[in-house]
Amino acid sequence: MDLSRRLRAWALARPRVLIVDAPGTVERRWAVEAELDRRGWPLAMSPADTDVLLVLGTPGPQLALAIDVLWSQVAQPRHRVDLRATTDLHHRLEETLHALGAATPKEHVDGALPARAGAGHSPEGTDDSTHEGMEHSRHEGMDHSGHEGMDRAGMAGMDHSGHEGMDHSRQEGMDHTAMGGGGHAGHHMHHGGEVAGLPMAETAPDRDGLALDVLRVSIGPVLPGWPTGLLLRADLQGDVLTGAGLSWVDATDDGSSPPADVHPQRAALDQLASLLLVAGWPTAARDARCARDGLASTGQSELATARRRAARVARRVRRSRALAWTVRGAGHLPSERGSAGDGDVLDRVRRWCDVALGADGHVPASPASLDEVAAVLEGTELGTARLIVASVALDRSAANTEPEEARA
Amino acid sequence: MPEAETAAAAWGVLPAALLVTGVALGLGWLVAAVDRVVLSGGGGAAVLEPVRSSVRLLTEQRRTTLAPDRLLWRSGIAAVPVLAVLSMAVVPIGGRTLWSSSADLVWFNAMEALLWAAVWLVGWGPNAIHALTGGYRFLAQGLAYELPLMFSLITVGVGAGSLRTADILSAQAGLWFVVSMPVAFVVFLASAAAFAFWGPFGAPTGADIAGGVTSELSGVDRLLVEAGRVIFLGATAAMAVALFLGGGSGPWLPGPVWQLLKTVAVVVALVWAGRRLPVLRPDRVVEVAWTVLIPVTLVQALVVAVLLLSGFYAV
Amino acid sequence: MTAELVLQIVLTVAAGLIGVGLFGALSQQSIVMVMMGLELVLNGVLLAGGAAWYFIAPELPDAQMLVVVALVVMAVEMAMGFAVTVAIYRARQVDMVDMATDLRG
Amino acid sequence: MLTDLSGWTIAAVVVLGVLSVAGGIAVFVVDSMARATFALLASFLAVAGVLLAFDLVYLAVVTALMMTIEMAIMAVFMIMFMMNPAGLMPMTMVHNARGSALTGAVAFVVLVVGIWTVDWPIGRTERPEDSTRQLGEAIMGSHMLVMLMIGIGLFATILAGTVLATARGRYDRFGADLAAKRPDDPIPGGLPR
Repeated sequence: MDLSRRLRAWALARPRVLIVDAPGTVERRWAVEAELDRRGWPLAMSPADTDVLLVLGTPGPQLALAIDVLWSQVAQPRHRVDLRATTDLHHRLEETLHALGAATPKEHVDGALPARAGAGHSPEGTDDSTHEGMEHSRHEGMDHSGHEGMDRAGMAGMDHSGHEGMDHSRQEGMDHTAMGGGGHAGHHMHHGGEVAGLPMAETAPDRDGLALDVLRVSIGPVLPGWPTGLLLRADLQGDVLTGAGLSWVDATDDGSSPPADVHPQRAALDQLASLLLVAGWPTAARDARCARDGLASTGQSELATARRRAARVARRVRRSRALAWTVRGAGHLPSERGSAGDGDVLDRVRRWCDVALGADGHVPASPASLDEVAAVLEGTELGTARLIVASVALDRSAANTEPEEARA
Repeated sequence: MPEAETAAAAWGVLPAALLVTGVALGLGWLVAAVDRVVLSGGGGAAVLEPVRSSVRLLTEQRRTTLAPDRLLWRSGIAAVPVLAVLSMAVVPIGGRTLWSSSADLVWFNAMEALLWAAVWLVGWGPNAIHALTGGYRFLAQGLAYELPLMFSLITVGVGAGSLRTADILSAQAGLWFVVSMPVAFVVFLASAAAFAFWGPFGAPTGADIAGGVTSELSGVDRLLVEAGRVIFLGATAAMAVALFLGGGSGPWLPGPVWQLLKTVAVVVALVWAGRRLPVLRPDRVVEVAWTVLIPVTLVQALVVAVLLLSGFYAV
Repeated sequence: MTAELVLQIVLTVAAGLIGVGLFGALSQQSIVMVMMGLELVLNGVLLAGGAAWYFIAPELPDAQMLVVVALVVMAVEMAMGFAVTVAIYRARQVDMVDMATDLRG
Repeated sequence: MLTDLSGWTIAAVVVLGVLSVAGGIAVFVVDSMARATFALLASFLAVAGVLLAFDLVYLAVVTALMMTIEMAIMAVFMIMFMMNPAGLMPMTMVHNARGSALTGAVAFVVLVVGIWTVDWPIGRTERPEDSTRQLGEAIMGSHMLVMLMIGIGLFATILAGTVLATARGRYDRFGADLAAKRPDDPIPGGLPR
C-alpha cells in the first residue's frame, strides 16, 4: 500500500549507522561521519541499534568475519553498504535510503551476503525455541541465513565464554566476538559442564577477597568509540577486568599499510570525539567531530570558523570540572616512557585538547604499545578500561603477539 | 479533611486513565523532543524525530540472543513503560490526580523502586555481558539514590503535613516549597534523572558498554524501554512542578496552562543542564550519594521540620 | 459474604504462605534460599496482620504496628543474612548450610 | 455481619491470595535463581495488593517498595552465591525434603484448623477515616517505644552488617600506624580525600 510504504520510507529516512572502518581508512571515515552528521543520521551503539552497516575499505579476513557476525545480529530492516571510496558517498547513501524504505526484507542486503538474504520471516519467527537456537550455534557456527542467525546469536554468546572458548578452533572463537560480550549463563557452577554450548563460569579469587565467578570475554573488534580491529580478551569478575590482553585482528598486514599522514589537529579532535563518546558526552563529541570536519575545508573563512570551533570545544573539555572529576586517576601509564602519553586519562585528555587547539610545542603523543596499555587495564572496571583505551593513541604497527598461523 | 476529588471520580475511571496515559505519552514525547533538539544542536525539525524513531522501531524486527531468560527479559521490558505510566497516576493533571490515597508520595517512590527491578531484568534477560553490566550499574546507582530521593519526598510531606498530592498543592498556596526546600528540589530532580538512567546518570546505558541494558534491544522492545525512560523523566518533571513549584498556581493564566508552562520549563532546564555534563561514573557518584546527599537531605528535612513547628507553613 | 468468612479465607492463604515458607527454610541447602523461605513466612504474617486490622480491630493501630514490625524484621533478617553469608563465604568459600555444620554448638 | 467489601474486591483478594501462594511455591520449584527471586517478589506484590484492598494504602505501598528493593539486592546475592543462577542446568539442592514438607504441611493444617474453628471477634466499630494517619499517630504517640526499639535495632543492624561483610578495616586502608593521608581503596570513589 502506498501510504504504508511512504510511512516506512519516512520512518527510515534517518537510519542509525554503524561504521566499520578497515585499517587505513581514517580520512574516509571522517568524510563519512561528516556527511552523516550533516544529514542527522545518528551513530549506532550496538548491532541491535543498527539500521545501516557501513563498511569502509577492505577488511582483512578476521575483521570480515567479525563483520559478518555483526551483520547477522542486525535486525530487519537493514542495509549493508561496502564503501570502497567516498567519491560517490552522497549517491550511495541516497541509495541506502531507497533500499531501506523500499521494501521486503530480502531486498535489503546489498549483494554482499546473498546466502543470508533469503530469510524474510515475520517478527514472530524470533520466538524459536532457545534450545534449537543453541544447537545451531553449537554445531554449525554462524553460517546460517540471516534471520535465523539473529534468532540465535544476538550478540550474546560471543566467545562461548570460558576457558574453552580459547581452545576452540580460533575460527569459532572469533565468530562470537564481534561486539564483545559473553554469556554469563552459568555462573558459579562448581561442577563445570556446558549449557547452550557455553561452558560454565569458574571461580577465582577477586579483589574483595571473595572467590566469585570469572567470565572469559572478548571485547571488540567493533564498538562505538573503540579503535576498530582492536580485540580485548580478558577475564571478567562482575565488571572488573583481570588478565587483560590486547591485540589487533588481521595484524599480519602491518607493514603493507603505513600509518597515514594525517593532520595532527584533526587526529587529536578525532581522538577527543571518540573519547567523549565513551565518556558519555554526546554534545561535546558532536562539536569535536564538527570541528574536525571543518578543518578539512579549503575555504579561508570556513577554516577560520573550524579553528574557532576546535578552540571552543577544546577549552570546554579542558575546563570541564565534571569530566575531570569523573575520569581523574584512571589509567596511570608509567611515566618513564618519556613520551607525552604518560599520566592518567585526564592528563591525556588535556594533552589532546592542547594539540586540538593547535598550540605550538604540543606534539601528539607517540603511540602506546598494546602491552603497556593492557597492563594498565588490569583490575579496572569495564567502563574505566574503555576510557583508558579511548584516551591513548595505540600503536597500529605493533605486531600481534598471538600466533596467526592457526587462522590463516 | 475533605476527600480530594480524583480524576477517576470526576470523569469516570476509563476516560481518566486514558487521559493520564495520553498525558504520559505527551510528556514522554516532550522530553524526547527536547533531548533530540539539544543533542543535535538546535533545529526545530528535531521535534518530529521521536515520532520517526517510534515508527521505525515499530516496523523493526525483534531480536533475541543465545540462551536468554526470555520470561524475565520480556516482563522487565513490558514493566518499564507500565510503571512509568502508573507513576503518573498520582501526578496532578489540571489539579486532579487519577488516583488519590493517603500515601501518594510513597506510591510514586514505589513505582521508581519497581523500575529498579524491571531495568535489572532487562539487563539480566539477554544473557550478554554488556547488558548485565548495565543492569548492575543501575542497581548500584538506584540503591545509592533511593534514600536521598525518599528523604526529599518526605521533606515535602513534612512541609505539607500530608502525603497526598492534592494536599501538597494546596499547602503551597502561599509560598512554593522550592523556596524553603531548595536542596530537596535539586536532589529530587537529580535522583529522578538517575532513576531514568538518563544524562549524567546514564551509565547503565552508557556508550562505553555499547548501550548497556538497551544494547540487545531492537524493535518494539527498544521502543518500550526508551518510552518508559522518557515518560519517567517527564513524570518526574511534572511531579517536581506539583511538589515544589506550586503546581498550577500563578497569576492571570488558568491553572492547567501554568502547570504546563512550568513542566515544559523544568523539562527544558533539566535536559539542557543534563546534556552539558558527561556521564558521571557510577563509582564516583555512588560515594557522593551515600556520604553527602543523605546527610544533606536529612538536614533539609530537619530544617523544614523546625520551620513547620515555628509556624512557617500555614498548615 | 460474611466478614468472618472472608477473614478465614485470607488467613488460610496466610497459613499457606507460612507453610510453604517453613518447608523452604527447612529444606533448602543454600543460605540465601533459606532466607527466602523465612521471608515467605513473614509474608504470611504481613497478610494476616493486615486482615486482622481490617476485620477485627480497625479502630486500633496495633495490627498495623505488627505489620510494620514484620517489615522491619524482614529488612534486618536480610541485612544480617547477607552479611553473614558474605563473611562465611569469605572465610571458607562456603555458601551452603550443610557445609557449615561444624558451627553447631 | 456482612463484609463491606464489594464482590469484585473479594474476588480480587482471592485471586491475589492464590497468586501469592503460587509465587511462594514457585520460589522453590524453578531452577533459575533469578526467577526464584522474582517469584518471591511476585508473592510480595500480591500480598501488597491484598493490603491495598483492605484500605491499608500506606502499608501496601511500603511493602511493595521495600520488598522490591530487597529482592533486587537479593537477586545479586543469589547470583553471587548460588549455583545455577540462570537455571540452565536443572538441579535440586535440598536436604531432608520429606521432613521439611511434613513440617510445612503440619504447620499449615494446624493453622487452618485453628482459623476455621475459632470464633473470630469481627470488629463492629468505626473504621478510621485515614489508616495512614492512624498508623502515624500511633508511631509518634502510643506506640513510640516500638518505633524507638526498631530504630535502635536497625542502627545496630547497619553497624553489625557492615562489620561482618567487610574484610578491610582501617589498618588496611590507612596503614599499620594509621598515618596514610589517603585511604588505600581498590576504588577511590568520588570524594576528594
